[in-house]
Amino acid sequence: MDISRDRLLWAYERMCLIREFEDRLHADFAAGKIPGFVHLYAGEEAVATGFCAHLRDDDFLTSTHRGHGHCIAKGVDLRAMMAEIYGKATGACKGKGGSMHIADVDKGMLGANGIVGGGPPLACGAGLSAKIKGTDQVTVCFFGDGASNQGTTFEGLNLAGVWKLPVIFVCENNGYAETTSPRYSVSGQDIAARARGFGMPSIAIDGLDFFAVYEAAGEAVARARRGEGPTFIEAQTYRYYGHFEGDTIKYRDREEEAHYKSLDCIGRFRTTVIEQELLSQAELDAIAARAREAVADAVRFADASPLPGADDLLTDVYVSYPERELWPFQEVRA
Amino acid sequence: MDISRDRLLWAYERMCLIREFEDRLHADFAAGKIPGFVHLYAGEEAVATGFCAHLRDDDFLTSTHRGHGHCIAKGVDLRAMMAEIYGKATGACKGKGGSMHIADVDKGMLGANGIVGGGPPLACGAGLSAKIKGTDQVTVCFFGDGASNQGTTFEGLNLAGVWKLPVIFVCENNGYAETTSPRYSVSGQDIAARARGFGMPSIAIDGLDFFAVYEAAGEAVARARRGEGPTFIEAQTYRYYGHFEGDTIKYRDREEEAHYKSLDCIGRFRTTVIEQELLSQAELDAIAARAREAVADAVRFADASPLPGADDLLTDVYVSYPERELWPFQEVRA
Amino acid sequence: MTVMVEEAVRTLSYREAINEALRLEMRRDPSVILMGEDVTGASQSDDEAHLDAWGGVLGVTKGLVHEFGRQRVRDTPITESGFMGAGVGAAATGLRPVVELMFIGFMGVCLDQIVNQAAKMRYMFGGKAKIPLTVRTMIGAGFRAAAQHSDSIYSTFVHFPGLKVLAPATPADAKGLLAAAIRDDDPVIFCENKVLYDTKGPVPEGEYVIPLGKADVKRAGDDVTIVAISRMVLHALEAAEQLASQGVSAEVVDLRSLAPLDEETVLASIRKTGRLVVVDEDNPRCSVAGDIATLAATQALDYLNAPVKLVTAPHTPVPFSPALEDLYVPSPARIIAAAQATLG
Amino acid sequence: MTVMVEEAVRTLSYREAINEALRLEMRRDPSVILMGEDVTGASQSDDEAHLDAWGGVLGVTKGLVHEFGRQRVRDTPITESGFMGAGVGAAATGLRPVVELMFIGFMGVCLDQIVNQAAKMRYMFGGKAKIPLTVRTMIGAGFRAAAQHSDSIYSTFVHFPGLKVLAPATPADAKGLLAAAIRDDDPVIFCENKVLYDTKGPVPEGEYVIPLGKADVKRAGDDVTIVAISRMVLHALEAAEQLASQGVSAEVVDLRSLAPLDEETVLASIRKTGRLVVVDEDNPRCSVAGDIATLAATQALDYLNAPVKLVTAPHTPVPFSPALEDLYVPSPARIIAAAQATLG
Ligand SMILES: Cc1ncc(C[n+]2csc(CCOP(=O)(O)OP(=O)(O)O)c2C)c(N)n1
Ligand SMILES: Cc1ncc(C[n+]2csc(CCOP(=O)(O)OP(=O)(O)O)c2C)c(N)n1
Ligand SMILES: [Mg+2]
Ligand SMILES: [Mg+2]
Repeated sequence: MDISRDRLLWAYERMCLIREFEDRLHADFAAGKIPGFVHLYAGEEAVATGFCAHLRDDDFLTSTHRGHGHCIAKGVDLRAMMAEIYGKATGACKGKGGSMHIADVDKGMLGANGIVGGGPPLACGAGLSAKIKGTDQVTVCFFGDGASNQGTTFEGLNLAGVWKLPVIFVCENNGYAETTSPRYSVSGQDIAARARGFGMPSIAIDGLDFFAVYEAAGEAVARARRGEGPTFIEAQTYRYYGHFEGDTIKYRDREEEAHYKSLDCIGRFRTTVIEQELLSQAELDAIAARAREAVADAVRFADASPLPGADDLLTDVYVSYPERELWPFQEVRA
Repeated sequence: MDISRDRLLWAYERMCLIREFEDRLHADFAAGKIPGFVHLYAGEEAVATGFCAHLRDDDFLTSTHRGHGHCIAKGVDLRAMMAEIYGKATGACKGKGGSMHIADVDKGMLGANGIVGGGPPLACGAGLSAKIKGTDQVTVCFFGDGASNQGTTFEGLNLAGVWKLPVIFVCENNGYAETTSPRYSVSGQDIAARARGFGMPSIAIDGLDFFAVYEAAGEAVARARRGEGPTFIEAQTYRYYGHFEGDTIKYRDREEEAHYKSLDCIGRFRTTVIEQELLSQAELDAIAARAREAVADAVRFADASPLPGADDLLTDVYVSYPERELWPFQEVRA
Repeated sequence: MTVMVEEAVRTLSYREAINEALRLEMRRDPSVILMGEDVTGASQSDDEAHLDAWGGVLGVTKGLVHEFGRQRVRDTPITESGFMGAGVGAAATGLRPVVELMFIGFMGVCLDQIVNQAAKMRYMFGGKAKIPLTVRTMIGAGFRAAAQHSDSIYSTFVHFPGLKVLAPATPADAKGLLAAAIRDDDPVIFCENKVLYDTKGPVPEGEYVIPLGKADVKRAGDDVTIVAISRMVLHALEAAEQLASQGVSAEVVDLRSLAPLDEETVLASIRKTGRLVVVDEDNPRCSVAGDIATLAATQALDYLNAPVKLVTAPHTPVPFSPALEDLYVPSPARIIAAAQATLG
Repeated sequence: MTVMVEEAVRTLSYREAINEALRLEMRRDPSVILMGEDVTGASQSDDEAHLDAWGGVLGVTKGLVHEFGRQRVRDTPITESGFMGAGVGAAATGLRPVVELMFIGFMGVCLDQIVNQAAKMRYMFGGKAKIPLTVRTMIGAGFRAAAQHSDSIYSTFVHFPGLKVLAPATPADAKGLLAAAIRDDDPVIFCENKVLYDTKGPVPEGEYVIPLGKADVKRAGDDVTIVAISRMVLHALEAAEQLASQGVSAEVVDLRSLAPLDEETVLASIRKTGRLVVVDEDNPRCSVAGDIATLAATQALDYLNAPVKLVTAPHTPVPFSPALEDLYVPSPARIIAAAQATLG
């Protein structure tokens, strides 16, 4: 495996941070501490991490409603993320976006997205920026198996192909869109094959295997950086929790869950790097412990942070707009 | 060729009617007699005719902005069509729809459509009706090479595949979408191959050859009637006039036009049926003459017809609605 | 169409009332079908244990697949344009589809099929098509669902000729209006406020149909008219209750039908009270709230004793943080202040 | 941002004025790019003879590709969601895209990228994104283009917080406002009335930028205020001319900026004349016309001497037949009748 120790350490740390972050949210949601729709990424860590391992801070990423993992892998600040999910003023989006809209444009993270299929067109735009400015920035577009059916996704594939954009489309096929499997929803059953119809290299990979993801991602990113256009990768993975928190998961069997958990991406990573003597157990344990502490710290930070104030309601709608037009026709405001 | 004499006569008549109808509109538009956006089907006659040859009155068809040929092939009344294009009260849509919206739901013609990609979802609905009612009605969905890139088209393909709907998707690849060739706009370049990704039989055929169309259409229609699901057919064809009337066609060369005209679908049909002694020259000439007269009659009818009156402005919006809400907040009306 | 109350009145939740209307209409008319994402759940599975795994994202369609089967209660891929258009095409060819657009904020991925196809077909075709389509969709902030899942942007649909738009506030109205929507021969957008699903109220048993286009005076009063929509009706009633204790008699008009508009009922109330407050959770520009003010300005100006007061959401997206979202939604306190302002 | 007139004033068509604004802004700022269907033409061809074969469906972008090349002036496949979203994504990452949505009636196939992504991103991201996107789109009936190509449904965009919406009536305003739109850091919907493309008027040479959010009194008057939008400004001016000959002094306010609304200018005129007529080619429900009436009802009630009069299109799709379409668009005669009605 052509991967440096540093990269391995980084990858393990990111995967642990994601898992820890999501497990903690799961518990805290159940405890009633967190409002709204929360979609957890636990189980899919190898995908976001395997791709982001090849990205620079100035590369771009578009995401989905299930965006925490993408954010963490791209380096969005954990405290800011947690505070955002708690709706606090210190959040990445000042509490205005919440779990489904965490973004950090400075880090190239163009936002989680509540619209299934919202990302692919946006990714083309980021790719177009790089192309027109003549940089070698790359854009990675994550979306789900459900999103693979959305018209906007196909439009994005076509546009990226026509304009030869440096965009990598990553379909995170986690077996379900809410309750619906691609076995039902994807006519033809083969998501990667469909993308081939758009004239781009397209493969399906084991998304539970960090090294498989890392390798495929490396090739795709290099290709995009060389200006050779888009690539499609279907990463086959699994989500451990329900579609969103509160989901009782009546649409799949516990045996299936157990099977996938036996293939856990973090566990397999550990086994591989220890067996191949790339990293030591002690190193790994230390990273896991640090991740636990980092998440605990983020929760403490979020807990202690202030809520946004009434003034914040009307800010950030526009760069500039007459104040009175933010509540037109009325004087009795909140 | 497994086709009856009656069918051949019918097909030749339909193709002549379409050609004559469009040629006449071209002349009359140039003479300033016709308002609005008019998209002519001349050159593509074999496609609509080859498919509709297999359809019954109770089968369905969705169309495009370039819908005259589909209407004529499906049996919409010529006078009503011409009057519609002239904006007359006697038009198929009482003059309210015009060229881009001619429809005759009773004939299964669900409307020309001004929205590129508007048809495929509607076609799925007609197919769903047949499926749920348990009839063997078939729906043919015509759309262009340009429309083949629209997200709604892919969504239609997927839905028809998932629900195994009796829908036939016919991409009329006439080489251009306005000025833009699929060589530019279709990433991967192969429209029929893309559809294969949706798990349905898909082929490209010579759309200038009536017999090729007739044969492929026959198989697809039979398949749909048997309840075996959708088929995709890319019919490669050519439009003789500009994108719409008034277009000076600066985006393609006269040699290319001459080449395709040398492959004219009506001319080739004549040659074939005469050579194979299926129909006589005299029969064909008589049909052509009748077509000319039928179109002239339609023009006379349209010319002589009354315009809609002021009352018609507010009718047909709803099946039922309070009259005063059709011009709310105001008494000074037209 | 008439109001029919056949049996006794029981208490149901808004969610149950909607489910009941769907069930009764599907029983009554085999051409009624239902489709949307996960309206049953797990369509890939033949395992009985998975059937109806969701019954809709918030459980509204639960149980229907057991009675009507997967032919008539259909899960769809995530292709809103595809299945919305399929609903339109099916309506044009003889079915009476009820299509679920999960959240109204998803309109943007399928608007064309609603406003350019469903809404215009009849007119474009010179009256020769009818589109008996019902689109059920969720509106409403307060669910901490952030900007893309919390809109109440029904005014977008109201703007388009060819559509009817309903927004019931109570379980009984939800049942009666949904039945009417499904039976109606025009496309109807039926807006369900997700924050109301667990609210309860008396609902007539059996067949119950409320004519479209009729507002409902939910509380009679003399001093000021409060016109409200959907959940805001509850806030208006709360405000009216408090105003009453201050000696102000407020009339609460529940608009219910946003298109067509019941001008008579609204104007009659304005003429009686001479004062108008409009409460709307939607954003204020080009809104139904503005339409009510416009109605007053064009047709009841001489009756107005005070400037019209609007109480709406701000001209901002819906914020996530509960601290902000609670300020976003018009509160009873704001309604009271607006009513008092009309009284000088 | 200020109004700057650098050189002499010449006569240009509305089409030429828009083309000039695009050209000047593209010269000024290399991050400005243009994209849309056939904005040049024949992108598949390397043959010089095919270059710029169309320059846009009605020739508005003609010539730009010669100066700026195919990198910056891009034809797109027919995938409005795809390229509109690409515009949003490009805007979020440092370009200043001008995206052409050929007809406003096509909004339905790409609305999500405009109203859920472009419009909300800044708010959802807590102010940490800016989306300097301009969407050029054609409005206007009178072209015999029927129901799907003739809408003026800008009110749909006005409804959504996060967007700015412009609708110039004259060549000079078209130039100055388009320049302002492109320079603006928020998403702007720029509505070009296709029926106006061949109308001519004086247009300042060189850099000319009109601040957003300012209405323009196109004709001063004392007796009645006529607020109008886009082509309706010309009809209002024609009506005012005829009213003058009847001894009625009408003030014509060209709204120009639909969002933000210039409340001051409108209210000042209403307060002066005491009478209000609103002329809008868009459909009346949830419309900008309604907003102007709402403004009067909420903020100028005491100044109104007569009920507000709306003169809008009916609540119907746009009919094809010229005989009907000419009745559909508000006419000077209707405006005059409405103005007279306010005068009792
Ligand atoms: C346009 C749109 N349609 C529907 C939804 C509701 N929804 C949210 S997530 C989801 C399932 C998405 O499935 P997939 O793309 O596989 O992503 P996953 O949740 O599995 O990560 C659906 C239907 C939405 N948010 N946006
Ligand atoms: C959604 C939408 N986008 C753009 C247009 C403008 N337009 C009308 S026809 C056309 C080209 C269509 O090309 P194609 O599908 O190949 O059909 P053809 O005209 O060649 O028959 C375009 C871009 C439209 N009517 N609808
Ligand atoms: Mg999934
Ligand atoms: Mg074509």
